[in-house]
Amino acid sequence: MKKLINSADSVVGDALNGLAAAHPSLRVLGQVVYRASGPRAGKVGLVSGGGSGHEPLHAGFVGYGMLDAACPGEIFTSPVPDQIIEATRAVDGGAGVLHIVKNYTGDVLNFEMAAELCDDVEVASVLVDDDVAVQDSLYTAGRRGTGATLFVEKIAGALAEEGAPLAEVVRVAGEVDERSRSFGIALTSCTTPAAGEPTFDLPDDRVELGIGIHGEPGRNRAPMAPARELAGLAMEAVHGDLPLRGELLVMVNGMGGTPLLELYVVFAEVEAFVRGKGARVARSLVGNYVTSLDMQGFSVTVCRLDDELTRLWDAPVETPGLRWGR
Amino acid sequence: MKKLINSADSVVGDALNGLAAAHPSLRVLGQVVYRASGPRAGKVGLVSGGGSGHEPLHAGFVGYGMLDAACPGEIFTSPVPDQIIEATRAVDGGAGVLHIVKNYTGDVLNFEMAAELCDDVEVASVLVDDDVAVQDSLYTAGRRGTGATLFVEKIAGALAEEGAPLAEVVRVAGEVDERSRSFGIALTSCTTPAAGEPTFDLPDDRVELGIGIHGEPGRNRAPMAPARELAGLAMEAVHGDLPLRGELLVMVNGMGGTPLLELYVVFAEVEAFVRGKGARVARSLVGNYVTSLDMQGFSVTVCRLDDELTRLWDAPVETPGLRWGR
Amino acid sequence: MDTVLDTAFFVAWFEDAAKVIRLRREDLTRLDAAIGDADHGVNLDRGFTEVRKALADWPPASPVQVLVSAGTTLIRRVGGASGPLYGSAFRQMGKALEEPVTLARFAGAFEAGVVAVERLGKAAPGDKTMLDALVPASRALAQAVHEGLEPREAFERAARAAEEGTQATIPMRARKGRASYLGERSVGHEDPGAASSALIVASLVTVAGGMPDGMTDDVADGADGAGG
Amino acid sequence: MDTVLDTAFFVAWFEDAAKVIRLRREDLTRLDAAIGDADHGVNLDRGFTEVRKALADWPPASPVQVLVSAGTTLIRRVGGASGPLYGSAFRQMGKALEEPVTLARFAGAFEAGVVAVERLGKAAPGDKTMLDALVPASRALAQAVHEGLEPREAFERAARAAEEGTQATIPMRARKGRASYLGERSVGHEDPGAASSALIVASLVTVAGGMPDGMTDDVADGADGAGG
Ligand SMILES: Nc1ncnc2c1ncn2[C@@H]1O[C@H](COP(=O)(O)OP(=O)(O)O)[C@@H](O)[C@H]1O
Ligand SMILES: Nc1ncnc2c1ncn2[C@@H]1O[C@H](COP(=O)(O)OP(=O)(O)O)[C@@H](O)[C@H]1O
Ligand SMILES: [Mg+2]
Ligand SMILES: [Mg+2]
Ligand SMILES: [Mg+2]
Ligand SMILES: [Mg+2]
Repeated sequence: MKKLINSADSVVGDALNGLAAAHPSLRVLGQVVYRASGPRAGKVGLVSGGGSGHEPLHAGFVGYGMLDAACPGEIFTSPVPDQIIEATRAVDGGAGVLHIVKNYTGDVLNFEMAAELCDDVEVASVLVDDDVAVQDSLYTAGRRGTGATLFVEKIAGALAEEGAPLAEVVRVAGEVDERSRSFGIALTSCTTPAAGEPTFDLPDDRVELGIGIHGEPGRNRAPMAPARELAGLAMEAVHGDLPLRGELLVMVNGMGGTPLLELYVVFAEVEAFVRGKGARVARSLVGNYVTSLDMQGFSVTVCRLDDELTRLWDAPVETPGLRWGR
Repeated sequence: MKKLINSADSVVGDALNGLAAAHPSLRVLGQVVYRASGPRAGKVGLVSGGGSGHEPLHAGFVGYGMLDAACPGEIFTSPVPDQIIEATRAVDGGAGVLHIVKNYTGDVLNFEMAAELCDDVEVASVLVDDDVAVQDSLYTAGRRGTGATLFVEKIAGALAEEGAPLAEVVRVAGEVDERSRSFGIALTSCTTPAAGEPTFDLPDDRVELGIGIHGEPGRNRAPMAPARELAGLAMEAVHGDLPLRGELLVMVNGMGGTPLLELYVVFAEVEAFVRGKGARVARSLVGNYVTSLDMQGFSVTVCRLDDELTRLWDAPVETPGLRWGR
Repeated sequence: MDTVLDTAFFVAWFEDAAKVIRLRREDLTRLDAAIGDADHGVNLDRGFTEVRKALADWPPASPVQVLVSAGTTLIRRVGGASGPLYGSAFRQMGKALEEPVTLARFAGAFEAGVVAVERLGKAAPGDKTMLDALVPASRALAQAVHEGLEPREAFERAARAAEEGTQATIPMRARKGRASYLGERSVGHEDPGAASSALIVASLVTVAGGMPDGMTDDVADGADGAGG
Repeated sequence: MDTVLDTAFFVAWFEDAAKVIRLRREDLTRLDAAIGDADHGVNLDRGFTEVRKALADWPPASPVQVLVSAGTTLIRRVGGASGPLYGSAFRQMGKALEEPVTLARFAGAFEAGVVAVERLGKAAPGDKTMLDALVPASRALAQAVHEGLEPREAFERAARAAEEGTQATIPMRARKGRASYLGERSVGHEDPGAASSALIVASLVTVAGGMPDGMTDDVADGADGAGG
């Protein structure tokens, strides 16, 4: 394993120093990333967080029109309640705070504990669980939160920026989650700095289907296939769960080690699939947004838009990872 | 080798289809990527191009405030004169066209041929040659063009957008090149779809110093080292050639397979190095901008700013790969 | 007269557990790589190292303080699923603990800790989690109290039960935590959280074994030495 | 009477070169991987496949047309350094060629093609480029004309010279093209462009070898068969 790090122990802190140095619009304090501009009175604060290793998620989405603070944990390890409590108190502008939580046991438990301890702030939370590879049943920890997290952060962030009350922001965040589905496919495993070796072995003629974003193995393996077939597998899984209809927001997301060139190849197939179902890609993102360290592969996330969601998606955003309109 | 492609032969065309589908602001015609809005009368047109595999360079930088057209060649193969001629004619708004050419034999020859054959358009060209790993001497093909290409495209593009005449745009483009230097380090080779195996072998305890952006081996190898030392090696090479002074624009660029987390770790070291020399990082970019397929590693590019260059850097830009101010 | 488990005993327990987890860090992480995200050993090592530091920096005055401090530190420093779960377990164990600590009281508090894990994680034995080690360990402790055994023997029974419970996770299909995402593919692997629980329970044996019969405060150093 | 190299001969030359390059595509790419960017075989295969297609779609009426069409196609379809260089070589060769084509005229035109490469690439023999194969081949052709040899023997000499020139690139340090970026590390590797030049020159032998002594238009089919 070769990584551009100083040590496995310091990697998260070192990267946060780099983030702060690169983006004067951000401030890093006690392993929490804030907007440098501070909280805005009357605006609902948005806090998210999760393990590191998914960059630009979440810290790269702090800024105008999206998050007010992000709490990065250690690599693939959810943040601790202290971080979340500090962030929650710091971003409260008097209108309450929304916690955007990806549905993983660790994330849920730590955010819950934090929320309980923030009794001086009105806290609501939305659980993101978009990954159709996991069936939501008594036999699992429930669907994972993956790509839709970005959609929720962007769209709820835009509404909060408009000054909507907490209940409204909660409603829209939940709506985005309900209307979104994801599926991921890995060509390789990833290597965490601490483990120093790939989390799983994947032969050269196999792909891992239904992966999450923590380098965990997927539901099953399939033979390596052309982009068209892999995109088809992912889209069938999504379509089987939430029929593709109307205007869609579609993200083809790289897992971190896959070049943009290939992501565009996948996007072309995804777009053709969507058209084939009589739906339309109205908005799209292609790139590395919700990653799994150096894993090669992609995920596709689809959200069924309506006029409100489209308007909020299009609203100005100014973060290191997503920026338009200003 | 596993890649998200349909076939090695179709990868560039398939990716261009995806690019066109993802970005309504672009139009792809005959392996040339244009702004969908077409040429603007009286504005100098900017055309660049080069082998594919460096995404988002160049096609991802077509749009307001940057390029008018990009000519992607096959993987790591410069485009052919036909593409360049078509692009040049199509973007001419009557004020002439600037060719932004990375200094590689293939790119230079094909752009030269095209320029000669475009005798109906006023064509000027700027050669980007920022890579300090290659000494410009009788014994080489001259310095390579790498990261500074993005700086030239952004800054010259901003000036062209303001309506400056061709001679002015040429002057500024040349100035950016003169004031910019780069150095790259690879942790792994890359694998081209056609070759199907890594271009070179690099043991787990070695890095390749002074790489370009085509997966070519570097000048020499060194033992793998912490990010601080690798960043130091790159920055010493840059500083040795162009002493760091004053306000700098600094890009820490990923080679395609390196996660953002690690690039921020490197950026923190680069920023500390710059401060140590009494200079200041006034503007920065951290991310995968000028890549080499799936190679792991980074390059650092530094440009000594002045007021004019800073103003043009800050000017609005709206492309798939770089966007701010609108 | 009942053996009393004093402050030093509890401190020694965490000291030893921290050492063992450091030693087995890579093994635990490897178990987590197979059915999780390859961080369990790293997480616990980070947490228990902080626990040791906290216990050294603010020497606790009672067994309750040891447990609450350890639990709080784990919650504050580990993150992930295991941080809140272990942290709550020790905090609840501390809150339920009556002093002076007899084996019976220890067993009662231990059960309270396990119940905290069950409540927080909404899991039960058979779900392929740390509970598959902790619940049998708790039962074995209660049974040992019932039989009137000495702490050392009771801990040996608990450790054996935890170890057997851990082994029993191998054929299980996970229903909680990250491993549940793998469905059938989680079968055939040992649960990392159960494995770490078994190590922590086993530390009780080490620490009790290093102690002479009549336990006193100055015994802790010996226990510490024995665990080193 | 001098042997005349007719249109069919030139078509057959490119047919054979295209086949050989397809066969050796991976070898050429591997040479380029060592000191370049691993695309030379792919580039030339793409280009020569297009040349074959163009020659089939618009059957050329003369040797000059074959060369100009092939050169133009290479420029239009290859890209990279080798596209303009080979393309210009064949275009200039065509423009310099007088018809009917005797060996002497062929040798003169070949030299004109090589000069075009030298001018465009600003390189010279010893720089570790295709010129290290092409210049010796051109000299060998001129010498063969001087000695009054038949085409087949002349081409054999040229092919040998090109092959020797290619081998001679191995110890050279590159001064042009991508390989020059490697400095000392370019030493010890064969130049891919020289290697492809040697293949193209060798195709002259194959095609000439397939022809009876008195060359006529219908000879070409035989040559084509021999090269297949
Ligand atoms: N709901 C739950 N109840 C009890 N234990 C759980 C639960 N979810 C996970 N665990 C335990 O946590 C362990 C994983 O811990 P760790 O790897 O540190 O956290 P994470 O899964 O967040 O990476 C699992 O092996 C399992 O024993
Ligand atoms: N300046 C030059 N003059 C002559 N030949 C050159 C020159 N530069 C490169 N070449 C030849 O081109 C070959 C490389 O061709 P190719 O790999 O197709 O192009 P690229 O280098 O653009 O990838 C080299 O092996 C060399 O023989
Ligand atoms: Mg984890
Ligand atoms: Mg090339
Ligand atoms: Mg884990
Ligand atoms: Mg090449």
